[in-house]
Amino acid sequence: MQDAVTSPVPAGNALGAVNYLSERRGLASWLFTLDHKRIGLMYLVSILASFLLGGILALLIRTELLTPARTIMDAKTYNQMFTLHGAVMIFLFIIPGIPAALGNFVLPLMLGARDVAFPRLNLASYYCWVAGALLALVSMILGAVDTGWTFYTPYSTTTDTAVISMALGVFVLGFSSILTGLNFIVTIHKLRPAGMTWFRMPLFLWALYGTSLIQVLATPVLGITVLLLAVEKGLGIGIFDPALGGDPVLFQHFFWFYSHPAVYIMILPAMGIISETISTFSRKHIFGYRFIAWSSIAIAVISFLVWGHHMFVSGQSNLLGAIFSFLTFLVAIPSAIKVFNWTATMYKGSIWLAAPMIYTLSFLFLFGIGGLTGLFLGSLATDVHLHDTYFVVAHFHYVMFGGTAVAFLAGLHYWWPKMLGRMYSERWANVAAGLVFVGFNVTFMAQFLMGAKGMPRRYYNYLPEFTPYHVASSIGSYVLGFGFVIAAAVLLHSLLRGPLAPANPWGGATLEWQTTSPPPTANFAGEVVAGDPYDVERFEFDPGAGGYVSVRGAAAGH
Amino acid sequence: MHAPAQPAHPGTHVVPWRTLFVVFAALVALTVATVAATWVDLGKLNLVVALAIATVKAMLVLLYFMHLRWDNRFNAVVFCTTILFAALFVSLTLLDSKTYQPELIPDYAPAITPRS
Amino acid sequence: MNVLQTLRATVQAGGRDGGFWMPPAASTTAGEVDALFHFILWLSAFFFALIVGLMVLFVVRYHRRRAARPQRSASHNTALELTWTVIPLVLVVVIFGWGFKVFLDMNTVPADAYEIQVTGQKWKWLFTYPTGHVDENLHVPVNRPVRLVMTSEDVIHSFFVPAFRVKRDVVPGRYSKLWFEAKRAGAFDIFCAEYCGSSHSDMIAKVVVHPEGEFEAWLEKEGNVLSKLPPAEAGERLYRIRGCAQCHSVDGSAGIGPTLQGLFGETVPLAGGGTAIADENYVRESILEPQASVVAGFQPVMPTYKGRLTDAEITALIAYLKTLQKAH
Amino acid sequence: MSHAVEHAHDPHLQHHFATRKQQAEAGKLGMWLFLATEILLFSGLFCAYAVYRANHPEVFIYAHRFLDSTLGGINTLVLIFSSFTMAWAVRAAQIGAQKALQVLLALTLACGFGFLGIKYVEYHHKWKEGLLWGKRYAPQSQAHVPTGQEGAATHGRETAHDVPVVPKNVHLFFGIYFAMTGLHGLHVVAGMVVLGWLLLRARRGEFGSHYFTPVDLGGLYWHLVDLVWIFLFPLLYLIH
Ligand code: HEA
Ligand code: HEA
Ligand code: HEC
Ligand code: CUA
Ligand SMILES: [Cu+2]
Repeated sequence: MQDAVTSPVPAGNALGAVNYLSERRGLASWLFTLDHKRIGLMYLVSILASFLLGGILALLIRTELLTPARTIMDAKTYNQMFTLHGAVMIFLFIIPGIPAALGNFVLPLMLGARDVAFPRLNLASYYCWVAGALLALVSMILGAVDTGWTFYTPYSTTTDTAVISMALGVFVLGFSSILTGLNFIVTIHKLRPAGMTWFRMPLFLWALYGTSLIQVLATPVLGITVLLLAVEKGLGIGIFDPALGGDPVLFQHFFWFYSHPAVYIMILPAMGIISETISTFSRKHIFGYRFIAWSSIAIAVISFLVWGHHMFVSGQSNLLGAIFSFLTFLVAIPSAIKVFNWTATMYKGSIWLAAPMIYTLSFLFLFGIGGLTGLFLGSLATDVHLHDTYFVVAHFHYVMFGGTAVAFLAGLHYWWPKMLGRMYSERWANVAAGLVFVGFNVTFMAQFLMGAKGMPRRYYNYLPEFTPYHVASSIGSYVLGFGFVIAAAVLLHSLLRGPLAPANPWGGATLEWQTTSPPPTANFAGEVVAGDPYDVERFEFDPGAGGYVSVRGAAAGH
Repeated sequence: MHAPAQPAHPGTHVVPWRTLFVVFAALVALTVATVAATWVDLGKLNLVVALAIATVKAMLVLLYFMHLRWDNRFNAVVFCTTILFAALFVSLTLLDSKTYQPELIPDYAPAITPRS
Repeated sequence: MNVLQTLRATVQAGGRDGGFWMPPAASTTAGEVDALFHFILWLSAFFFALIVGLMVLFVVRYHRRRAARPQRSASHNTALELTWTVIPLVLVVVIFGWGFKVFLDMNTVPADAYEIQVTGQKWKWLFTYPTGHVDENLHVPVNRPVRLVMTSEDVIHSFFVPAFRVKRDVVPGRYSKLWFEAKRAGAFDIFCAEYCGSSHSDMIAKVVVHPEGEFEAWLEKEGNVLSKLPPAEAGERLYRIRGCAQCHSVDGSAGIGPTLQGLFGETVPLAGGGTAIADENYVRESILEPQASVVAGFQPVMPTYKGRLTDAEITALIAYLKTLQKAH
Repeated sequence: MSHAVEHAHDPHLQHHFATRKQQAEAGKLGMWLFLATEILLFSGLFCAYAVYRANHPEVFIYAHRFLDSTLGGINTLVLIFSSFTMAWAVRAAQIGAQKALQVLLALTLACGFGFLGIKYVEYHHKWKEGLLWGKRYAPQSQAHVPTGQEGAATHGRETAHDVPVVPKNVHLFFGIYFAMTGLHGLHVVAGMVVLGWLLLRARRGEFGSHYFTPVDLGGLYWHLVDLVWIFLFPLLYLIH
C-alpha cells in the first residue's frame, strides 16, 4: 500500500471532495455538531488523551516500584497515583473507549443509516463526559483522592480528600455512558435498513447491543452508589458507616453490582471488533455467527449475577459464595465459544497480517491468558489466596489492556482509513504492535508470578524478595510505553503524509466500506443494500481502484 | 372501546376517558385499602398485603396510564427486564446481609475515631 | 536485585512446597489450595496451547503468500460448536465443585481450635491471647488449629498470610473469623491485603510458628511484661502496642495528639484558657477521661482507655513518660 | 422534537428518520429505556431499605410512627390524581383538544406543587424535631414518645401499651427516609420542569393529533414518579 502515494487518487477517496470533515469548518461547527461521525472523532481525541494521561501515571507507578522503599514519591502520592490511574483508565478511557468513539462512528454506517436515533443526546453524552472528566480530574489532582478506584467505605468516607466531588464526577460520567447506551439500543432497534434482520447484523453491532444493555441497566446503580457515598461523606447519613450502625460491606455489593457488569461493557465491544477484523483479514466468512451473536447477549445477561466474586473474602456467606462462583464460571463459557469460533474462522482462509490483524492475534493471545486466569479467581479456594494480590492486577490488565485496549487499537487501525481518509505506514504500525505485545507480556507476566507468591496490590513499600519481579515489570512497562509512542507517531504521521485511502482498503463486507473514505455528512450517497456482512470473499483487490471492489452481488445468507 | 378520533400515525392508542376514570377510581380505592389493611394485625402478612396492593396499583398505572397494554411489546419487555434485575440485585444482597448479622458487634463504636 | 539468583532459587523451589508459582506451603489447607491451583494451571495451559497453536498453524499455513485465496469451508457447524461449549462447561463445573469444597473446609473451624483475638487498626495488627497478653506479631503453636476472631478499630483491613493461603477481610463493626493449622515451624509474613490508607503497605507483621511444646512457654514468659520488665520498659511496650504511638510521637513533633516528649512535669495550656501541670494525676486523667481537660490546639478525639488499661499498666506508662526528656 | 428545515413537508420529522411512526416509536423506546435507568437508580435505595428493614425491623416499627401517615396518604392521592390528569392530558393532545390539554397540564403541575408543599410541611416538622439522618439525628425530648396525633392514631392502635423501648440506631430509618423521599422529591421537581415546558408549548398550540410525542413522553416520566411513590408510601408510612 505504501507506494500508493504516487498513484492517482484511489476510488472512493473523498479527501479532495466534500466529506464530513470538510463540509463545514470552524470550531463552532465541531462543538455544536450533531453528526455522529464528528462526535465520535471528538470522543476519540478525548479518550486518547485520557489514555495518555493514564499511561503516564502508570509509568510513574512502575518507576516508584523499581525499589522496595521510596524511589521517586511518597506514600500518599503513590496512593493518589494508582487511584488516578485506575479511575482515568476505567471511567475516562476504557468504558467509553470503544462504544463512544469507534462505535459512534461506525454504528450508523454499519446500519446504512444517516445518524443515531437521538443525535442531540449523543452530543449531550459527549459533554457529560467532558464535564464529568473535568470534575473527576480536578478533584483527583487538587483534592488528592486516595481511595483506589473502588472507593470502599469506610475508608473513602473518612479520608480527608475530595471524595464528594469525585463521586459527583463519576455520576456525571455514568450519565454520559447511559446516554450512549440508550441511543445505541434505540438505533439498532429502529434504524436497521430493510433487509437487515437481526441475524444479518454485523457482530460488532450485536456486541454493541449487549454492551448498551449493560450500560443502561447497570450504570444507574453506580449512580446511586456514588450519590450515597457523597451524602455519606458530606452529611453522614450512616447507611455505610459502621460507627452509626451502618454496613460498610453493603457498599461493596452496590459497587460491584455495577462494576462487574462494567468489565463486560469493556470487553464486549472489543470482542465485536475482533469478530469483524478476524473475518476480513482471513478473507473468510465468520465461523458460527449465531453462537457468537447469542454469546454476546448471554454474557450481558449473566454478567449481572456474578458481582459477588469480588467479595469472596469479605465475609460473604458460603451459599452466596457458591452461587457467585458458579455463575462466574458460567459466564466464562460464552467467551470460550467466541475464542474457538474466531480461531475456526481462520481455518482455510487467506490470512493478511496487516496491523489490525496483528493486534487481533495479540488479542487472542492476551485475552486468552487474561480470561483463563479469571478461572483461578472465580474458583473460591484459590481466590482466597489470590484476592487483592498482583495476580488480580495482572488478570485485569491482561483482559482490559491485552483484551480491550489491544482490540481498540485493532479497531482504530482498521477504521482509521475510513475515518480520516489516509493510510498509515504498515511496516511501522507492525513494529509498534510487536513492541506493545512484547512489552505488555513482560510487564504483566511478572505480576502474575509475584501475585501468586503473595505480593499484595496497592503496596507502596514491598518486601525485598519481590524486587526482581517488580524490576522486570517496570522494564517491560517502558518497552510498552515506547511501543505506544511509535503507534501514535505512525498514526499522526499518516495524517500528514499518509497515502490516500480507498473506500475499501481491507476488503470488508460491512456497509461502512461501501461509502467513501471519509464518508460524506449524510453517510451514503445513494441507497444502500444490506447483504451478508461476512460475505468477504466477494471482494477482490482491484489495482486500478487502489482498493477492494465487489466482484459479484451480495450473497443472500450464510 | 373505540376512540373518537385516531391520531395521525398508527400504533398509538387513545384511551377512552371512561377507562382513565375507572382506573383512577380503582387507584383511590386501593390507596384506601392499603391504609385500611394496617388496621388489622396480620403479622408478617401485613407487608405482603401492602406490597401486593402497591403492585396492583403499579400495574394499573403501567397498563392504562402508561399505555403499556397497547404499546409495542418490546417496551414491556424492557420494563420487565428492569424489574427482574432490580429484584435480583435486592434479593441477593439481602440474602448476604442476613447471613452475617450474627457476626455484628453490638454497640460497635471505634475506639480510635476513624475521622482523622 | 540479582534476577538470576532469584530465578534459580525459584526453580529449585519447584517440586518442593509451593512450587514455581506459590509461596512456601506451611498450613494444612495450603496443599489443597495448591493442588487446585495447579489443576487449573494445567488445564489453562492446555487450552491456551491449543488456541495459540492452532492460531500459529493457521497463520503459517494459510498466510496470504501461501494461500492467495480462501478455500471453501463451512461457516458454521452446530455439532462442533456444541462440543466446544459443553466440554469447557463440564470442566468449569469440576473446577467450581473442587474450589467450593476446599473453601468450605477453610470456613469450617474445628471445635478444639485455640482462639486468638486480632485487632486491625491503621496501620498495625494487635494479637490478644487468652491470657490477656497483647503482641504485635502472631505466635502460634505448630500442628494445632488456631482460630482468629478479628475486628477493626477504623476501616476495613484484610488479614493475609500467603504461606497459609488464608485471607479474610477485617471489617469494623463485625467479628471476622478465620482459622488455620500451621504444619511447620518458622516465621511467615502477614500482610494487610485491603487498602487502608497511606501506610497500608507497612501494615505487615510476622506469624511465628513455635515448634511442639514451645508456644506455652513463650506465652508464659511474654505474658508478664509488667512483672518481668522494669516499669519504664513495660510502659514503652504499652505505648507501642496499645495504639498511643498512632497519635502521639515521642520525638517532639505534634501528630493528632501532642507529643509526649518532655511532657511530664510541664505546664500544659488547656483549651478554653487555663493551664494544668502534667503530673501523675493529670496524665492518669488524660488517659481515663481524655475529654475532661483538652489540650489547647487539639481536637478532643482521644478515646478513653477506661476499662482497657489496668491501673498497673497506666503506672507503667507514666514511668515511661518520665523517661522522655526534651532533647537539648 | 425538532424543526428540521430539510423536511419542509413535515416540520416534526427529523432528517434521519424515514417516517413519523418510526420517529415516535424510537422516542418511546428511548423513554422506556430511560425509565429503566430511573428504576434501577431507585433500586439501590430499595435495596438499602430491604437490608435494614429485614435486619432491624424494630427500628422501622418504632420510627415510622414519627411520620404522619395522613399527610403521606393525602400526598398519595395528590399524585394519583395528577397521574390521572396527565393520562387525560395525553388523550387530549391525541385528539387535539387544545383547551383541555392546557387545563389538564396545569392541573398536573399544580398537583406537583401541592405534593411538594405537603412534603415541605413534613420535612420542616422532622427538622424541628431533630428527626434527621445518621450524624444529624438529635431528637427533641418530646419526640421520643410518639403522641396520638403522630401517626399512631391513624393505625387505630393503642400507643400506651406498646410504646417500645427506643431501639438502637433509629437514625437509620430517617437516613433511608430522607434518601428515598429526597431522591423522589428531586424527580418530582424534574417532572414539574418538564410539565412547565409542555404547558408552554401547549399554549403555543404546538400539539395536536398530528404531533403529541413530547406530551406522551413527559407523561410517561410523570407516571414513573407516581409509581415510585406508590411503593414508598406503604413502605415508609404504613409499617406494621
Ligand atoms: C475487560 C475486563 C474483564 C474481563 C473480560 C474479565 C473476565 C473475567 N474475570 Fe475479571 N476482573 C476485571 C476485569 C475483567 N475480568 C477487573 C478490572 C477486576 C478487578 C477489579 C479490582 O478489584 O480492582 C477483575 C477481577 C476478577 C475477579 C475478582 C478477583 C479478586 O479480587 O479476588 C474474578 C473472580 O472471579 C474475576 C473473574 C473473571 C472471569 C472468570 C472472567 C471470564 O469472563 C473470562 C472468560 C475468558 C476465558 C475463559 C478465556 C477464553 C477461553 C478459552 C481460551 C477457552 C478455554 C476455556 C475454558 C476451558 C473455560 N475477575
Ligand atoms: C484500561 C485499563 C488500564 C490500562 C490500559 C492500564 C495500563 C497500565 N497499568 Fe494499570 N490499572 C488499572 C487499569 C489499567 N491500567 C486499574 C483499574 C488499576 C487498579 C487501580 C486501583 O487499585 O485502584 C490499575 C493498577 C495498576 C497497578 C497496580 C498499582 C498497585 O496496586 O499498587 C500497576 C502497577 O504496575 C499498573 C500498571 C500499569 C501499566 C504499566 C500500564 C501500561 O500498560 C500503560 C502503558 C500506556 C502508556 C504508556 C500510554 C502511552 C500512550 C500514548 C503514547 C498515546 C496513545 C495514542 C495512540 C496509540 C494513538 N496499573
Ligand atoms: C486517636 C488519637 C489518640 C490516641 C490513640 C491516644 N491519644 Fe492521647 N491525646 C490525643 C489528643 C488529640 C490529645 C489532645 C487533646 C486532649 O487533651 O484530649 C491527647 C492528649 C493526651 C495526653 C495529654 C497530653 C498533654 O500534652 O497534656 C496524654 C498524657 C495522652 N494523650 C496519653 C495517651 C496515652 C497514654 C495513650 C495510649 C494508651 C493515648 N494518649 C492514645 C489523641 C490520642
Ligand atoms: Cu490495613 Cu491495609
Ligand atoms: Cu468481576
